[in-house]
Amino acid sequence: MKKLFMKKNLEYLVSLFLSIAAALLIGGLIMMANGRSPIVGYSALITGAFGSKYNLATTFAKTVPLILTGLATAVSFRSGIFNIGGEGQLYLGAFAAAYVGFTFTNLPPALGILLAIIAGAIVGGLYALVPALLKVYYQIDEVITTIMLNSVAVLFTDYLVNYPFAASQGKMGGTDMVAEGYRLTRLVRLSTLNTSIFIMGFIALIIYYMMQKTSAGYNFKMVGENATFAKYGGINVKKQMIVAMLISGGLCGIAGVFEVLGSHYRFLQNISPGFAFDGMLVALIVKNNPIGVILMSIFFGALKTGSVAMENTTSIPSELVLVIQSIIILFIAGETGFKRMFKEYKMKKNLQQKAGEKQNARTSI
Amino acid sequence: MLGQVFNLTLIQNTIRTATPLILAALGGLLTMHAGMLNIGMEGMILLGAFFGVVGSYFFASSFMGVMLAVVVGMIIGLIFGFFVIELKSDEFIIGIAINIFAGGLTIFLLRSIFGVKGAFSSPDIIPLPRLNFPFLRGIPMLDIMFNNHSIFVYISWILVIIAYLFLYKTPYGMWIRAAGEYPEALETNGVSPRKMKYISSIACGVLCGFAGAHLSLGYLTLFTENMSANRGFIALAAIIFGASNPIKTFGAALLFGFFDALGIRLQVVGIPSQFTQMIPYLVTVIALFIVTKRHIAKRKKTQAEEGALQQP
Amino acid sequence: GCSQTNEPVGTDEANGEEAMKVALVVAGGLGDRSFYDSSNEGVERAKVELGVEARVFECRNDPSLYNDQLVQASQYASVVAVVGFEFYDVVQEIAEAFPEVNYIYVDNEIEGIPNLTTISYQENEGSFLVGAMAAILTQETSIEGIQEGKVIGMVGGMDIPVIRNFKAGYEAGAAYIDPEVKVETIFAGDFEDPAKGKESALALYSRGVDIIFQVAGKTGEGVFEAAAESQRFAIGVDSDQRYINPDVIVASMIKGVGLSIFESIERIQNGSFEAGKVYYYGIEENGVNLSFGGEDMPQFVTEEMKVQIEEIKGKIISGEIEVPGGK
Amino acid sequence: MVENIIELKGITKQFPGVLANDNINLSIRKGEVHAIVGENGAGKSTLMKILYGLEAPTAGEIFFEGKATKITNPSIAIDHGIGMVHQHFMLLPSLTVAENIVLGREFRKNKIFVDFTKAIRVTEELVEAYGLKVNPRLKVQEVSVGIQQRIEILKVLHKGADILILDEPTAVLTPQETEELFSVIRRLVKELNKTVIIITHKLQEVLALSHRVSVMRQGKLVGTIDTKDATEQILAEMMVGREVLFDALEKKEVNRQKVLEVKELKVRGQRGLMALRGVSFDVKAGEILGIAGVEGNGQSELLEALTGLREIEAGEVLINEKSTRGKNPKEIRKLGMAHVPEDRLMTGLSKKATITENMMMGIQDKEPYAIKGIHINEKPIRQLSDRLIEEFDVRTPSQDVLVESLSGGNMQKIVIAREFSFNTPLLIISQPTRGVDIGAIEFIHQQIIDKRNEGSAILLVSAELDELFRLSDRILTIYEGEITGEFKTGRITKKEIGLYMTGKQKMNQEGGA
Ligand SMILES: Nc1ncnc2c1ncn2[C@@H]1O[C@H](COP(=O)(O)OP(=O)(O)OP(=O)(O)O)[C@@H](O)[C@H]1O
Ligand SMILES: Nc1ncnc2c1ncn2[C@@H]1O[C@H](COP(=O)(O)OP(=O)(O)OP(=O)(O)O)[C@@H](O)[C@H]1O
Ligand SMILES: [Mg+2]
Ligand SMILES: [Mg+2]
Repeated sequence: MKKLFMKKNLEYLVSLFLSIAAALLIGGLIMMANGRSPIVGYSALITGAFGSKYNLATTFAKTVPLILTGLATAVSFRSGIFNIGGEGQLYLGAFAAAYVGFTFTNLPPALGILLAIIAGAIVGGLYALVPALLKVYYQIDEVITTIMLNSVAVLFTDYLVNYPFAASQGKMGGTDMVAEGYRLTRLVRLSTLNTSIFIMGFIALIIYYMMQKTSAGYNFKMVGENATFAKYGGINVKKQMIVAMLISGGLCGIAGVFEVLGSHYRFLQNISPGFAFDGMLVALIVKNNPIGVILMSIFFGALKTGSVAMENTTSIPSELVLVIQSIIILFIAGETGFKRMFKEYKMKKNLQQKAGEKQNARTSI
Repeated sequence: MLGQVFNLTLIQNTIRTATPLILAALGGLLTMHAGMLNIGMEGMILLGAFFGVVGSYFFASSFMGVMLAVVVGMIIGLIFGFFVIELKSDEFIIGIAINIFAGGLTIFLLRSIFGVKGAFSSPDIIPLPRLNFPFLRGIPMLDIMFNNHSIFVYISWILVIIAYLFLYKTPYGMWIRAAGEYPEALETNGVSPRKMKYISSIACGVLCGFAGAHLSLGYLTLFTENMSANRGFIALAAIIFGASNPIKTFGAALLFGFFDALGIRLQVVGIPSQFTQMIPYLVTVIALFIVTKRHIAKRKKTQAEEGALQQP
Repeated sequence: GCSQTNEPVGTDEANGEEAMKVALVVAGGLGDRSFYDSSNEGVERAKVELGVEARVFECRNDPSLYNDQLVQASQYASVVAVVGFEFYDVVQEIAEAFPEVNYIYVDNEIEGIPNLTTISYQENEGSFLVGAMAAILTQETSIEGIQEGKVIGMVGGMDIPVIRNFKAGYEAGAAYIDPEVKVETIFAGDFEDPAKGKESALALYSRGVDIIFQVAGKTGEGVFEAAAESQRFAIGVDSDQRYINPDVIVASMIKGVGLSIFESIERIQNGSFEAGKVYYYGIEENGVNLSFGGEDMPQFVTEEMKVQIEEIKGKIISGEIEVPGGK
Repeated sequence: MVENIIELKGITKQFPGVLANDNINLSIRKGEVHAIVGENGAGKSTLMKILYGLEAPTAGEIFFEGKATKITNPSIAIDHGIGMVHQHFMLLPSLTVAENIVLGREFRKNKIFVDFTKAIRVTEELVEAYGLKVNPRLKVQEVSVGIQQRIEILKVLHKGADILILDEPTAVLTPQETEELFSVIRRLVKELNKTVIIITHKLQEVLALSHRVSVMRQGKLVGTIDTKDATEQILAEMMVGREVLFDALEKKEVNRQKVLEVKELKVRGQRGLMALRGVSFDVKAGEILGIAGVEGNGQSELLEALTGLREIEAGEVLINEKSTRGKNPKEIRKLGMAHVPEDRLMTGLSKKATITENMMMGIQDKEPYAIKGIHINEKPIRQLSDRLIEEFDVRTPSQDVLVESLSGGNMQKIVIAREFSFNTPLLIISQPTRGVDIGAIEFIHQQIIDKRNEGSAILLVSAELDELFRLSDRILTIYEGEITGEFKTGRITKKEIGLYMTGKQKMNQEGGA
C-alpha cells in the first residue's frame, strides 16, 4: 500500500518534471528565435532565484502570501465553495492590521502583532462570510459575488487611504506606518524575508493538520466531493461551507496582515499584485493538496524572483518571461492529460503487439 | 441635480460600454453551455484588440484587422479546447495561463512589430466604420441612441438574437447544450460532444476576437497594454448573472454598462470616485440577491397554491 | 552573485576609467508615453552625452518588487534614479544600506539621508498654468469647437495625492483667470484603461466642457480620442504629447523629469552635486512648464495668450501668486 | 442456415488495470432475442459499448452482416441500424421528451431550425405504433423512471434501429412495466423482425424472453446456449462458477417493541406537490416491513422524510419514542437509525473518495476512530475498513481504491457494510439489490435477515416484489402518497398486490393485518 502510494507520487513528480522541462524547452526556443541564449537566460533565472543567501531569501519571501492564499483556496475549493474573493479579503485584512498598528501603538509588541493578525483574520473572514451566506441560503453563485466584492474591497480601501486614513507624511496612497514594535524582524540583510514566514509555517502546519488529519478536514472533503452524500451521512453541509469560507477568508486576511507587518509597515493602495489569484493558481495546479501548495508556491516564488533577475541581467524582456511562464503553467496543467494520452497509446500498442503475436502463432500452426 | 446625471448621453454611454462585454459574453456563454467556464476571455479580448490593430495597420483595412483578430481568437480557442477537452486540464488554470500569455505576448509583439512600449496609436490604423440611419435623424432621442455607433454595436445586437436562435432553435445549439449537460447522452445519440465543445470554444475565441477588435478599432483607434482592463471577467459575471441565456446576459451587460456610465456621471455631482466606481459591482451583488429572493418567494407561493389545490 | 557587496561600484568610480553606471528604477513600466518614459529619456540622454552605462529596473506596479528591484539596482549602479511616489519607504531603507550609492529620488520629499537626494516637482504650479490657459481658451468662442459656457475639465487616473495636487493647481489657475469658469473632474479609477478614459471624457464633453486636461497615463489616450471624436480639445501631461494628435491636443504640461535626472547625473559626474537635499523643481527651476509642440503643428494658443501665461509664471516665481497644494 | 447479423471476433478490451473483455467471440442471429448474463463487472456493458462504438476495442473485429466493420463512434452504429439503451439513462433532463427522442436526428425547418412541432408529431406516432405511452411535451426531469425507460426505447426506434441493445432495462421497472416492455420486445422481434440483445441479472426474464443466452465471467465468454436448454441453476452456475441457492431464509421470532412509529405524515415532493398525504405505520424490533409500490408514489419522499433529508410538512415520526421533529440527519442517526439509500451514487457514496473514506462516514468524529472527536485515528479505521471489506466480500485490490472504479454491485456492498456496521435498532433500506448480480443478491438478503434476527427493525422499500415477498414479515402497499393496503407475507399473491399498488383496490388501514 505504502509502496503504491510512493510509486504514484514518484510518477507524478517525474511527469511534472517532464512537463516543466518541456515548457522550458519551448521557452528556450522562443529565446533563441529572439536571438537570445537560453543557457544565459536560464542560468540567470536559476542564480536569480537560488544563487545566494539574499536571492534565496527573496524567493522565500515571495512564498509567504502565495502559501497563505493557496491554502485559503485549497480549503474553500475542497469544500465545494469557490472563494475567488481572496484578493478583497486580503486587502481588508491588510488594512485592519495597519489600523491596529497605527492606532494601538503602545501595546507590548507580541500582543500588538497578535492583535493585528487576529483583526486581519476576522475582517477577512467576515468579508468572506457575505458570499458564503448568499451561497448557502440563497444559492447565489459565489464565483460572481466574490469577484464583484474584490473590486468593492479594493475601492473601499482606496478611499480609506486617500481620505480618512491618509498618510500624514510623503505623497503616497497609504496609511501611516505601524508602530515600530509591531514590525516583523527581517531575517536576511536587504531582503524583505521576515519572521512572518515562521508564523506562516505554523499556520500552514495547522491547516495541513486540519485538512489531512482531522474529522473536520474529512467533513470538508466530503462536502466538496458530494454534498448530498455528506448530508445523508450526517454532516451539516451549510455549516461546513460557511466555516470553510471563514477560514479561507481569514487566511487571505492574514496574508494581507503579513504584507503590512512584514514588508511595507503600512497599508498601501494596491498592496497586492494579485497574490490571491496566484495562490489560487497554485492550489488548482496541485489539486488543493496542502503539501503541494507549499511546494508549488516555492516553485512559483523562485520563478518570479528568477525571472525578474533574468530580465535585469540578460536583457530578455519581462514580457517574454511572462510568455514562458504561461507556457509552463499550461504544461503543468496538461500534465495528467499528456500522461494519460501517452499511457493509452502505449497500452494499445502493447496489446496490438500481443494480438499480432497470437495471430502469427496461430497461422504458423 | 438628477438632470445632470440622467440624460440621453447616459444611454449612449451605456451602449458603448456594454458592447465589448456583450460580444465577449456571447462567446463565453457558448462555452458555458458546453460545460466549460472560460476565464481566458480576458486574454482573448486583449489578443483580439492587438491583432485587430496589426491587421488594420498593415493591410490598411479595418476588415482585415477584424479577420486577423478572429483568426487569432480561433487559434486560442482551439488551444483552450485542446487542453480542456483532450487533456481534461482544469479550465481555470488554462484560462489564467491564456491571460498571462496574452499579456506577455502583446507587449512583446508591440515592441517587436511597432517598436514602442505601452501604447500604439497611428493615423494609419483604420477604424471600423460607423453607421448612421438617416431616417432616425429627425427623432432626436432615437438619433442620439441609435445613430453614429461603431458597426460592432449593431452587430452585437444582431448576434444576441442569432445566439439565442442558435442555442435554442437549431440542432447545433441543442447539441452544444447537451454536450455541457450530459455529454455521454449526446454521444450515444451519435453526435460527438467533443466536437461540440471544440465548436463552442472556437466560437468563443471568435467572439472575443470581435470584442477585442471592437475595442481597439471601433471604440478606440489604438492599442495599449492590458487595454482589456478586466472586461473578460465582467463579461463572465454577466454570463453568470444572465444564467447563460443570451437575452438575459445581454441585459446584464447593459445593466453593467449603465451603472458604469452612471458612476462616471455621479462623480461630477461630488461623490468620491471610489464609491461611484463601486456601483456596478455592488449593484450586481444586490441585484442577484433581490432577484433570487423574489424567485424563492414566488416558488414558495406557487407551491402553497398548488398544495392547496391538491388537498382533497 | 549579487549579494556580495558592491565594491565593484566603488572601484569603478575610483578608476574613473570605466563608465559610471546608472540605474533607473520605476514603479510602473516604461511605455506610458509620459512620466516614466520621460525619466528614461533623461537616462538615455546621459548615456549619449555623458557616456554612462545604464539599465532600467521596472516594478510593473507590483509592491512586492519595490524592495527587490531597488536592491538589484543598488548592486548594479553607483547612481540610482528612483521614480515613483510609491518608493517613499523603501528608498529610505535601501539608501541607508548602500551608503556609497547616490540616490536621486523623484516625486517625493525626504530630508536627512546624506546619499538620498529628492526631486519634488511642483506639479501644482504647472497645472496652475494649464488651468489658466484652459480658462482663457474656453472663452475664445472664435475657435471652432469652443462653446459658449465656461466649463473646463480634467480626467485623472486615480484619486491619489499626486493627481489631487494636479487638480488643486488646475482649479486655482482657472479661478485666477475667471472665477466663473467651472472645473469638472472625473477620476477614471485606472491608469491603463483608455476606453474608460474615453468614456469619462465623452461624459465631460457632453456636459459642455471645451477642453480636458488628462492626468491619467494610458487612460489618457482615450481622452485624446474622445477629443478628436467630439471635436473638442485636450491637454497632455508629463511629456510633450502634442504629437499624438496635434489637432486636438493644444498643449502639454511637461514635468522635467528627464531633464532633472540628466542634470543630477551630470552634477554627480562633475562633482558639483549636493547630495542629501530636496530639490524643488517648480516653474522657476524649469521643472514644470507648458509646451506647445513643434512649429509645424497648428497653434491654438496664440502668442497673446502665451504672453499672458508668461506673466503668470513670473508672478508665481515672485511669489505674488500662491499656488495651493505642493510643498 | 440462420443468418448471423453480427459477429464479434476476438474482442479484447483492456482498461488500466482491468481486462474487461478477454478475446470474446460471439454471434448474434437476425431476429433473435439474445440475452447476456454475468456477474457485476463481468464485462457485459463494455462489450456492448464496443459494439455501439462508445469504446474502442484494444483488439478484435466486428462483422456486420458478414462484413468486417469498424464502428468507431455511435454515429456509425446508428447508421448500421444498431441502437442501444444504456444501463444508466442517457436522457437530457432539461429537454422535452420529444426533443430527447429526436436528438441527433432532428427534423429541420428551413434547413436550419429544429422542427419542434414535427418532433412532437413523430413522437406521438411512435407512441401510437409501439404502444409505449409518453407525453412528448413534458421535460424529462418531470417524468418517472419507468417513463424514462420508454423514452429510451422510443429514442432507439426513432433512429430506425433493427438491432436493439438493452443494457439492464428492467432494473428500475415495476413488474407491470417489465411485462409491458417484454410484450413490446416480442412484437418487435416477431412482427418487425428486429434483433434484440438484452443484458439482465434476472434469470426468470432470460428464460421468459430470450432465444439464446450468453454467459460472461470475468471478462471471458463462458458460453452460449439455447434458452430452451437452460434453467436458472445452470445459468447461475455458469455465471458464478458455483451453485446459487435461494433457500428459504430462516426467520427467528424476536421481541416486538415498536421502534419506528410514523403518524399522519405529510411531505411535499420535488416540485412542491404533496407526495405523502398522511401516512401512518410502525415497525417493530425483529420485523421487516416492506413497502410495495410503483416507483414515484411517494416511497422516495417517505424515506427522505424519515431520515431527515426532506422537510416534514405535517405529522410526526418517532424513533424509539423520540420525535425526529426539527432534527437533521445526524441527529436522527443518533436516535438509532441507519439508511441504505435508493441512489447509491448520488446519496450513498462519494465516488471520488476511497473505499475507506466512504466506510468512515458517520464515525469520523467518534472514539476510537477520532481521538477526542478531532484527530483521525487511522489504525482502527483501516482495520474496520479491511474487516468490512472481507465480511461483505467487496471485490477490490485494496481499501485505498477510489469507489468510482468499482462495479455497481461492489459499490452497493460498501453502502450496506457501512450502514449495517452501525448496529442500529432501526434500518431503513431502499432497493438493496438494484443492479446487483445474483451471487451478491443472495448475500445481501442473508445480511438483511441476520439483522432482523438480531432484533433490528427494518423498513424495506424495493421495486422487486420477489425481494419483498422473500424478506418482509409484513407488506404495505403505497399509491399516490397513501397507504392502500397492509398484508402479512404469505397471505397474498403478487398479482393481487398489484391491484393495491396501482390503486385499483384499497382497504381501510384498520382492516389490514
Ligand atoms: N471506463 C473504464 N475505465 C476503467 N475500467 C472500466 C471502465 N469501464 C469498465 N471498467 C471495468 O471493466 C470491467 C467490466 O465492466 P462492465 O461495465 O463491462 O461490467 P458489467 O458486466 O456491465 O457489470 P454490471 O453488471 O455491474 O453492469 C469492470 O471491472 C469495470 O470496473
Ligand atoms: N474510470 C473508471 N475506472 C474503473 N472503473 C470504472 C471507471 N468508470 C466506471 N467504472 C466501472 O465500470 C463499470 C461500468 O461503468 P460505466 O459507467 O461504464 O457503466 P455501465 O453500467 O457498465 O455501462 P452502461 O451504462 O453503458 O451500461 C461500473 O461498475 C463502474 O464502477
Ligand atoms: Mg466655452
Ligand atoms: Mg453494466
